[in-house]
Amino acid sequence: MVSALYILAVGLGAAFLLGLLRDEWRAGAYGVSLAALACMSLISAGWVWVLASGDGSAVDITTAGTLPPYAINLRMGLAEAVLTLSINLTGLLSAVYLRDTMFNQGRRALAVLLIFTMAACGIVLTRDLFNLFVFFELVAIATGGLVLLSRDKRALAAGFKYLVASQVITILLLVGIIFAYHATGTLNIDGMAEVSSLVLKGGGLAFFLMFIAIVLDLKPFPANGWALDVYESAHPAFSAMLSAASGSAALFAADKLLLIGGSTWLPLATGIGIVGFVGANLFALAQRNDRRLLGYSSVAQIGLILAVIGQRDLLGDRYLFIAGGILLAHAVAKAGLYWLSGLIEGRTLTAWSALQGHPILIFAFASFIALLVGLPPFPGFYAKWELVIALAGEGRIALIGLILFGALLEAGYLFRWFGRALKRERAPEPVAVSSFKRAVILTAVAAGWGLGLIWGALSLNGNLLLAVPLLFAFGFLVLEPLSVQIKNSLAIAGLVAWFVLSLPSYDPLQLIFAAVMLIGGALILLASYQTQGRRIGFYPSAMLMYAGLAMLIVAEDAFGFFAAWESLTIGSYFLILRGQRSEPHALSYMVFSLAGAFLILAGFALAADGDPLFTLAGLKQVAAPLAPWVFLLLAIGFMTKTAAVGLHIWLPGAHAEAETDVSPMVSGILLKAGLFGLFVLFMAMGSQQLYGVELTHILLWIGALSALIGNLMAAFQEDAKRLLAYSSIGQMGYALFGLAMMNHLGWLMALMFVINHYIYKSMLFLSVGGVAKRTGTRDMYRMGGLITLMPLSFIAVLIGIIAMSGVPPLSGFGGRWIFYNAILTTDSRLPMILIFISGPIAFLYLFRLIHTIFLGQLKDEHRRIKEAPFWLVLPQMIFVACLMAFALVPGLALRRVDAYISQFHPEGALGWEGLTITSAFGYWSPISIMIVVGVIFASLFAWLVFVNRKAQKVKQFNIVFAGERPFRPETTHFAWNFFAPYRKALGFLTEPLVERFWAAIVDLLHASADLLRRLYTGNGQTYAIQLLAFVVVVYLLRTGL
Amino acid sequence: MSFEWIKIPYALLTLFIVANYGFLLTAVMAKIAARVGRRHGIPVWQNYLDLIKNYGLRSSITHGVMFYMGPVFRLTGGVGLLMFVPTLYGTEMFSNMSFAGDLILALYFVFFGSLGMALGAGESGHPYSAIGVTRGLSQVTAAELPFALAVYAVAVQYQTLSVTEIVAAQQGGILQWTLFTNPIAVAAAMLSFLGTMMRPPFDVVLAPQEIPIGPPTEYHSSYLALMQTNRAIFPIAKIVIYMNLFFGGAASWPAFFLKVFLIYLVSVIVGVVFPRFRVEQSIRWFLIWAVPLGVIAIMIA
Amino acid sequence: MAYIAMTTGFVLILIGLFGALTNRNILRMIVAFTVANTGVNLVMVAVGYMHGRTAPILDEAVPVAEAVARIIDPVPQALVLTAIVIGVGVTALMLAYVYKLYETKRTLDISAFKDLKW
Amino acid sequence: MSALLIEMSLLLSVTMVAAAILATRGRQSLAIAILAAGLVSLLASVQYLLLAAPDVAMTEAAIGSGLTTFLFFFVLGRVRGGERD
Amino acid sequence: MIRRLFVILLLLGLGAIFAGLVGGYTPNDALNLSARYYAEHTAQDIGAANIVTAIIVTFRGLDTLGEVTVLFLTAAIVGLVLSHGHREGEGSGRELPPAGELLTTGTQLLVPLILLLGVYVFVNGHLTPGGGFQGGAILASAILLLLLTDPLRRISHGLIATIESTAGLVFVGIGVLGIFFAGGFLDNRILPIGSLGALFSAGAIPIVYSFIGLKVGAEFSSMLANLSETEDL
Repeated sequence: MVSALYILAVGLGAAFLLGLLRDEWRAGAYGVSLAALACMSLISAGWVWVLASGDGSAVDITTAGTLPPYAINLRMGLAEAVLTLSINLTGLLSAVYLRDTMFNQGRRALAVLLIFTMAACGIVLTRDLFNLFVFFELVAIATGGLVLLSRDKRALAAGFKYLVASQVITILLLVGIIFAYHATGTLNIDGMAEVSSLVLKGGGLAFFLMFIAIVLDLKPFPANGWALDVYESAHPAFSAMLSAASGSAALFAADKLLLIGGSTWLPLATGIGIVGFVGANLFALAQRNDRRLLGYSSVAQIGLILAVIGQRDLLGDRYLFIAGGILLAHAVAKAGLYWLSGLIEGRTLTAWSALQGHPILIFAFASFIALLVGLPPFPGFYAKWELVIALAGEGRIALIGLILFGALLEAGYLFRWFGRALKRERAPEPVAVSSFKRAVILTAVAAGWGLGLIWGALSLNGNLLLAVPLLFAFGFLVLEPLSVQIKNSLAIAGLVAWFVLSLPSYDPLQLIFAAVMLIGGALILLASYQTQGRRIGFYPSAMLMYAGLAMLIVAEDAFGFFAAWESLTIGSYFLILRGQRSEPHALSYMVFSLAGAFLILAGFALAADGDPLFTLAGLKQVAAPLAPWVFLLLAIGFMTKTAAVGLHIWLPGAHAEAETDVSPMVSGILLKAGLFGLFVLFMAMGSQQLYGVELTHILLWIGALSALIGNLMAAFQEDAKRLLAYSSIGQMGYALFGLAMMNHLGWLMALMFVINHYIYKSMLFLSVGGVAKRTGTRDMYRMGGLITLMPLSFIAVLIGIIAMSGVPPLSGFGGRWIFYNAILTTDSRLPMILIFISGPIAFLYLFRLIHTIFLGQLKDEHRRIKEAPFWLVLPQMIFVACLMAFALVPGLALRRVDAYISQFHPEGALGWEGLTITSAFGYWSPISIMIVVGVIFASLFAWLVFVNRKAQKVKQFNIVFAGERPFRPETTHFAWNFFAPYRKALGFLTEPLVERFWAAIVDLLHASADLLRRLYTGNGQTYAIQLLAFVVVVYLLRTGL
Repeated sequence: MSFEWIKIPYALLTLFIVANYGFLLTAVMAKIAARVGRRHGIPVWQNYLDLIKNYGLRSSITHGVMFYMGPVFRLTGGVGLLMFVPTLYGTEMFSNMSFAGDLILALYFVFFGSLGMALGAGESGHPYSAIGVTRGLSQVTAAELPFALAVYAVAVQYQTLSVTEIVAAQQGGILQWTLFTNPIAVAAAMLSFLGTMMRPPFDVVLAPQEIPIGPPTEYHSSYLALMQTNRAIFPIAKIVIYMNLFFGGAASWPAFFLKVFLIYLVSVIVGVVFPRFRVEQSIRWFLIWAVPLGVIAIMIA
Repeated sequence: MAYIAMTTGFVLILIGLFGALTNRNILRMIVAFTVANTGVNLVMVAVGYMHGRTAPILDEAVPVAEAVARIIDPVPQALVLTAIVIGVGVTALMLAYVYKLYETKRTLDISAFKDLKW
Repeated sequence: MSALLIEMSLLLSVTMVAAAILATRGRQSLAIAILAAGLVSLLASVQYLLLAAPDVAMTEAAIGSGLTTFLFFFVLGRVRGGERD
Repeated sequence: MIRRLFVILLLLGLGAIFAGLVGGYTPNDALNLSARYYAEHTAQDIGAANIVTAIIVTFRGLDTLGEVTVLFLTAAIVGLVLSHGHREGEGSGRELPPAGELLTTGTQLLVPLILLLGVYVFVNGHLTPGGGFQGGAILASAILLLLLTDPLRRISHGLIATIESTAGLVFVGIGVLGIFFAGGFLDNRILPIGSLGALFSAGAIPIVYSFIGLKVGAEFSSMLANLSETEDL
């Protein structure tokens, strides 16, 4: 491989060569620059190849024919090669992107760009302190020039502020360097590291100055107003370079410098980094300007990596994997987002709605955000996993907490932005059409996915991108041009095939969940046949969710479980976001889900004790002081998915606003993922005590409260889908309650709920969805009398509500029966009472559902409505059949599970003799009940038909109405505020306290962000003062005042 | 316990006895209430007259399928409830179809009729029906709650969900009755009982004295006849449960008649003393007075 | 003597920074920064100074053989050379900025350039 | 020799600090400030000579005090009126 | 006022750090590791009498390359900044009083001399104090003189650009030659070292330093010219 020096030589040579070209030869100059950048990239790529395929040991390059430390030397190791490659590629792509600007500005700008790239590489390569300083100066000065590529007039001021700041930094750095030199007699970083005690003598002031100067170059929060102004006003292509290239380079410099500082200085790096990560993300919450937001995000990400650098000592040989994963993901994503912002005319976040109608760009946008947040299958995900595990292994819990909190904030504003871009009214300005720019962006997307692949391969855990379900889901990205019919068939076939293939390996519990999630998913997908066109984005998202679910069920190690969990979260987020007005709800879903996922991550990390390959079975071995905390974290994490009360506020909107066929997916299927998690947790860890409190007892309470509040809220909804959504909260409360009872029947009941809730909730969502589709509204009081027009939907709802309310003879009763038997064995009576209370309330909202939609007076505007589309009705009818079958022979599904549960709870198994199911307390014979009820019903019906054989069907308004004949349906359909008396009596329970609580937290965060960011006054001098203040404060903190 | 064909004629016999007893009993109760109010009241055979009259009506209209099904549901609920609970303790003859399920079945089957009724009434499209339904559902859900709690307390007390076993445990003297062994549960259940009997002060659902208002508003002729039949059977069926759970059950028909009469009388007496509650008032009343009793019953059980 | 120069250098840095952080006129800020830069250079040279030795140039006065004992540390000088040149580069750049900034707002008050903030 | 050198050095230092204060205080006209800064630079180059750094001294004199000052004046000449701010 | 007080406080803090540095400083009695190496090896390895020059051009040649690049960059950016939004081609139509006779004549006399001095300084950089940077600055002062006497004079940007670029390329080129013909990038021993103290000695150092001088001179001239060609605001 050619010497790494050529990276610098080519860059410089080309820059000088540009001066020889005539001003008019724009294309020539541009060509030379591109060629040089390509050449530099190639050299780096070659080195990456050589070092990655060889033993990876770094190569030293000496200059002046003299060995270090007497002459400057460079080093090309794997990290250096990768970083320079990323820097050079960023430079190259930005140059391509800047084509028009560069033609306009001429060769001087090109030369500056070349030197910027070269110098950033130099920072990475050099092993000499002063040489490092020179390259830093080059980068700073080149920044001062490249800022001006922007058309934004304000860039000038920003550039000046930047220069002022860099002046201060220079002063500190030089003073530090010279004293460090004086102490050690060398300028070579490695040489200094060898005698680091000399540098650190006397408080390490010299090192402090050098270190703080490099840190300041990282634009640390909060001393970074100057950098933010540059990010905001510079040309996006340059901001991309500033964030990706010079940020990476400076980080690497910090890393090198810490070789000198040794382990005593690492905590300081972590401290500064983590403050930056959390602080900048917090401030970003209040941002309206896209590029400034990205600037904050850059600051945050760099802070995170600095924090990781500070943890270098404990990460060991995984350090490069972790820091590199986050760094490269950040670089690609940030560059990509800045490049993308160049296509957008407006500068508000909402202006990105111009992307609507450009699915490829939206895909790019989504990929970049996923890269930044660290979602699977991107490098940040693997890195985050190993990082958190390693940190937890050393007991650095507070750091984990801060990292995850910051990441959550970041995900919050990024996904909020994404939601706005997708759902807000499309901005009038079109997206710029430039094939060059798009090619650059797509290259970044490809790079991001490529990194995902590589990091997966390097990961200690499996490569997610090679997991068949995920591959299958991502395959739909390629199939997007096909019509919906083909894709739907493929999706269904895929789900069924995967189920069949995996069938032999499932244990009974997994089988039930797999049947509900995969076969159930396929069943719901039948409804998707009714959509037309291509339905861009639906199938990748849906299949991603299903892939996550499929992987979740069979996951054996914590990593696989967590990866599956995140995958299904992302997939479902995109699915939910597709709804018409679902933007805020999808966001809250995402935030809650990610928060939950982070808790799960933290829980696993605590349990894993530093082992990234931790298996789920290992949860059993977690010892006492830690176990309850692990239990608590995991349980809360899972409960965000089951929408337990307190964590439920995302659910109603998300489920209600989703598309017709999405609602049953996210309600009928997705919620079960949380239950599955709880199952896994309880099976592994059993019951845990914290400060003498039985944790399952608390879950019991939460389940009961969820049941009560969910049901009560549902009774007061006017929106049919919201009603069903709240009902899900209640139903999941039951299931949680059952699980938390920690006995045989409780678990059986929870499983019964898994099946039942899937069937009837999917069915109800489909039929209500069909009705909403036909009537154009979801407000129940606007409907009425649809029974004659939509009889099949009516039947589905009727069967659904009978089953759901637990009224015999349908399957819901089985659940109730098991439940009553189960609670007879537990001692926690108070929460049980709540469950009792919530039981009848379910009856209220269910009745309301059927009454106000299908009964009562038909509205004038609905007289011509037809039955719901065939493909919506078909699955409903299948569900009806399933319900009937399950009602008659519940043993079919439950018997094996009953036996399976016996290994965890041997007592309390049911007896399955003949037609009667017996428990220790009672008995239940589903078929007998069905027959008795059926016979009575049939006889009476026959009798009534007989005596009423001549009954005359009357017109709609032919009722006894105080002597009047009403002629308007509105006056006679009593449907709005249906349970007003109930509200009067119990309304206080439905005060949206939880919603207010979370809203208050969000407001608090936003308000503080909005207030605190006024720190950035815009005055360059103030920024410089803040810079110095940062130095002094850090110094004081360091010395302990 | 399992099915034998002989159970069918036995069950029909039970049904016959209970229905007739129900017709007479409701009339007697109405008369008692009237007398307390210094009115003359109806004759005891009034129910039979009404029944004949309703079946005799020739005008017969329908508002649709569910309208048709409403009374069927209603009566199925009443008859089914009767069938799923053994009427007389210790006799194979009058234990009906109780092999199909236990107390839980009975508890939930109570709702079957209400649901069907509400559906049928809804189909009629009459606003007053809907108003009646909302009131009825609101009140019933609140009223059933203390009962459910009490039932659970009893089930815990006897460690079984089988009605027969619960009755069996109460044999051997009046002091063995749940009434005395678990008075709080019984108190809660009896308060609940007041609410579900659709008598004053909890009769705003039907509002029988005003212009027709309530779920059956639109029903007439044979529909109404079915519902009237149910109005005779359903209370008895419910009282049977109360009797079995709290008052030692009945081993013979005389004991049965007496106990059912007395239990029924409780609601009538309360009804003539108190004025009518609005629905939200009754909900609050149940929550404030009856539910806590039920809670206490469970906690000490 | 090294102490004197060094202290002077540090004082110059502080004076320069004080001027840069308190003068609102951009041009004055730059002037102040050049003073601070001079201070830095002075500090650097002072750090390399060794009492009683001569400049690191080999000539008749300092033969090669005695160099080790006679000359002072040449490295800081080389560094300062570089630093000076870089300093003037940055200064020139900032001056060009000043010109353009003045062109946009007709003022040199730093607090006038606050369009970007928060 | 060293005593003399030290005295010279001290004198230089005092003068430099005085000139630096002159250069950075906002009272004087900008032209004077620039000249004062140039003076600081020039005195520094003398100081360098005393510190046995002739190369640095030359550079400082040529670039630091010479060129820089001229650059300042070029710009100052262009932004008349800016001085008031 | 509060701001001023705050700044003073901050600077006191910084001053404390500096004081710590001064307090912890002990002058070396003997040359440290690197310096000793330079003192011992420069003469025979590099062949330059001026050790500072040897360090600048060879041992730390990469720094110097960067340094030259800084100037190049600055010059380019100054050009860029000043042309930013600048209306091309509109010469300033200002009329200035002609410079005095004395200055004009003096200039004509002095410029060649100054140029010669500059060349001397950088050609002898490896022997005596001074070198490319100083010499370059001297060259630029000749241009400055020209600009002062005739403010409207347009310096040939093309020539300056050619000089600076060629010089830069040569610098890089010589550096690369070092990889092939000597021990590494910027190794001066691609040419014979010669005898210490001679003009043609120290390998490529004189050549490199000369080009540095040319380049520095060109950069400064370019900056000066660019600044002088701005219009009054």
